[in-house]
Amino acid sequence: MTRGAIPGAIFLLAACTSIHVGEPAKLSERDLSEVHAVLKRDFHARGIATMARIEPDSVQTACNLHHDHPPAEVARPIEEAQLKAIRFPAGELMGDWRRGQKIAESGIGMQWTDKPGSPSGGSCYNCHQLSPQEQSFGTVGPSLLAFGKARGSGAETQRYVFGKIYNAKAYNLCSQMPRMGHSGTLNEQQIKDLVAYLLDPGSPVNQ
Amino acid sequence: MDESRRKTLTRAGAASAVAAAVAAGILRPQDVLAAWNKDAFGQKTLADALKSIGAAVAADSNDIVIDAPQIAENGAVVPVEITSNVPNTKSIVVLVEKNPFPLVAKFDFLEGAVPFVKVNVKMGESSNVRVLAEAGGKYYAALKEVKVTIGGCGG
Amino acid sequence: MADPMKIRAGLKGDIADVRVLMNHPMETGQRKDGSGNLIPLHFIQEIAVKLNGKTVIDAQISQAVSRNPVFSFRVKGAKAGDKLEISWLDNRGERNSTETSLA
Amino acid sequence: MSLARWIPAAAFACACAGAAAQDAKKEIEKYQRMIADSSPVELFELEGEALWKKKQGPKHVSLEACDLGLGAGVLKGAYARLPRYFADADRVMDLETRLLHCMTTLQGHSREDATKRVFGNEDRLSEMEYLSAYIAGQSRGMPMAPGTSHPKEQAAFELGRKTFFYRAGAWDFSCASCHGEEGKRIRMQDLPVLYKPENARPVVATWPAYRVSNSQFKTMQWRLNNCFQQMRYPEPNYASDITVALTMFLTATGEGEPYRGPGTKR
Repeated sequence: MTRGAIPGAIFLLAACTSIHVGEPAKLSERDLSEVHAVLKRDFHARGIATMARIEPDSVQTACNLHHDHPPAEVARPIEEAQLKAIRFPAGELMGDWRRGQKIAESGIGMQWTDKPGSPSGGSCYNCHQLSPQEQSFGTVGPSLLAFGKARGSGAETQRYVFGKIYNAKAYNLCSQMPRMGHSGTLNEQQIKDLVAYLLDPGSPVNQ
Repeated sequence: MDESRRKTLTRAGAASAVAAAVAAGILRPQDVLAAWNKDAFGQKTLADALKSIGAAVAADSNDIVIDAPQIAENGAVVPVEITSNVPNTKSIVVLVEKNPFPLVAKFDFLEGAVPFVKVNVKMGESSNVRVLAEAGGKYYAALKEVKVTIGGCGG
Repeated sequence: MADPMKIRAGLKGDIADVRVLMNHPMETGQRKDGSGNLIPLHFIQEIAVKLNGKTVIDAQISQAVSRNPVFSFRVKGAKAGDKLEISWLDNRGERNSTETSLA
Repeated sequence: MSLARWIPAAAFACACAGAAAQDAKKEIEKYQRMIADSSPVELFELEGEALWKKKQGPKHVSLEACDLGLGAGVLKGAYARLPRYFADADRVMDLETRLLHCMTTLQGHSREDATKRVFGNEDRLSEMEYLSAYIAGQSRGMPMAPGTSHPKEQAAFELGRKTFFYRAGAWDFSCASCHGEEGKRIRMQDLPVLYKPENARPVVATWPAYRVSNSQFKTMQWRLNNCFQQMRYPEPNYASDITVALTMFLTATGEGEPYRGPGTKR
């Protein structure tokens, strides 16, 4: 009797474990390897979207482990390494704001339906307000209205903007902004064009 | 309208079902009363469309009630509900002023029908929806502006 | 499977509240298919609503009525057991029709 | 897109600040109410009913003997109780996973055959989409109550919850990147914070759904598949444990909401 009752009681206890509705998950290292293993098992490569995309790198792991708020001693060295990996071109970093506008508006690219080698957009308007003329803008990121008007277009600012678009995580480790250059979404010239869209006094962003 | 267009059925899948319906006496060629107004539906401006249906002159009327959203999230489906309180309304006409072909629909209400209709229309861009009611040989008009937005990143 | 068509009708006093759903692409002639070819105009042009065999509403519509059209109408002087029939005819001469008994 | 001539990305309502934004929100809600009131989804339910009863597959039988959790062939309220644990498969399943199970076990289809065309288009829905419309429609008015008592159901919920907050992919996104903070939107589209019950409820109560923008009927498996596509991940396997786990997470979070779908969305 008693021997049979014990597993029953354990089962009941397990059955009563309440699920955690309404609470963000705080992922442990074990959770990270569990989810990673499930992703590996339950996803497949399609087109340009290869399985390499679910292999975690140091940024993702640190942010997952610290719920996007890593302590400075964790964040700093990774940010520095990300900054070092940015390939800043020599010379002028301002491209053509007109081309930049098209890149900012376009949300295509990097999906399994996209052809290999076809140029991607920057998806900027999905998350940011930029030109006052475009009413259909997202609010996941901060408004960049009059961005260059407020900051000017000096060499330092150009370098910062280029770097931020290339790899936002070099400046704020767990930023929700994709690493546009680092991930191979945008090339050097496209990022330069976006720098111009943000900083050029003639760009609609700064009107 | 020529009879041949009415009796030929081009789509294989539908053909047998319709043939059966005709055989069963459900459908008869004379079922549809008025011929489709090719001229009016083919007009590309509001003025020409109104002229084509003989409604170039129409008095504004508060007796036509248009219920439609001021903002439509997608122009592919814009619901419009219309009630005409103009006495003896014989027909209701729906136009979307800025569509490539403004005339969208004409509903004739015969003995027994209430001059009311709800229909989903396509709108190419923000525009006035113009509704006419025909009564006693005259046309009455009302307007409702609908703004069309496109939202989202396609998801 | 034949394209379905569906009438939903309810009686409020002697007024029948009618909603009809039609399966139709309502092609505008301006839409392209997967290979970039224009899909030809294909749309319902005429609709007839009949109560006990007598036409009560006769409609002409354009390609600007939304895909899979849905209409609501109201018919006076109706009673339980009355037969309501709705039919359409499109620009290719295809037709469909369905009927229901009011309850 | 091909609707471009009819629907150019022009003329946006000025949904700007303060009172104007409030009014705009109200009008958009009115639009959503009106398209739901005049939706053609019932047509898809009718086609789904015919498919449910149609003899198909190598064994030439219908799906009418399929047990969706409340007994063989019982449809009333079955969708509102999914996902749930099924002892015969020793797995937690959502509607599509269970239908796939029935297509292979009852009708004798191979998995490959049954999943050849699970996402349809505006000209022809997939069988899975028609069936989903029909079966979901049989739960209208019933509170969403997925299984949460079996250990495997709880494990599915927890896996879904962890995955929701796990960042990966080419753009470092988790589900929470877009659905984790109040008051955010992508372009003009509001982003519900889906781990919160008050936001999950209206979502789980209205999927699967008809999309008026492209005249397509979409299932929950499609919804998740398309999210991962936009997140720049590789593609999730259809009816895989991870997709079921995410649906379990969302549905259990939105538990209690009376089902009012299949929905009609912009």
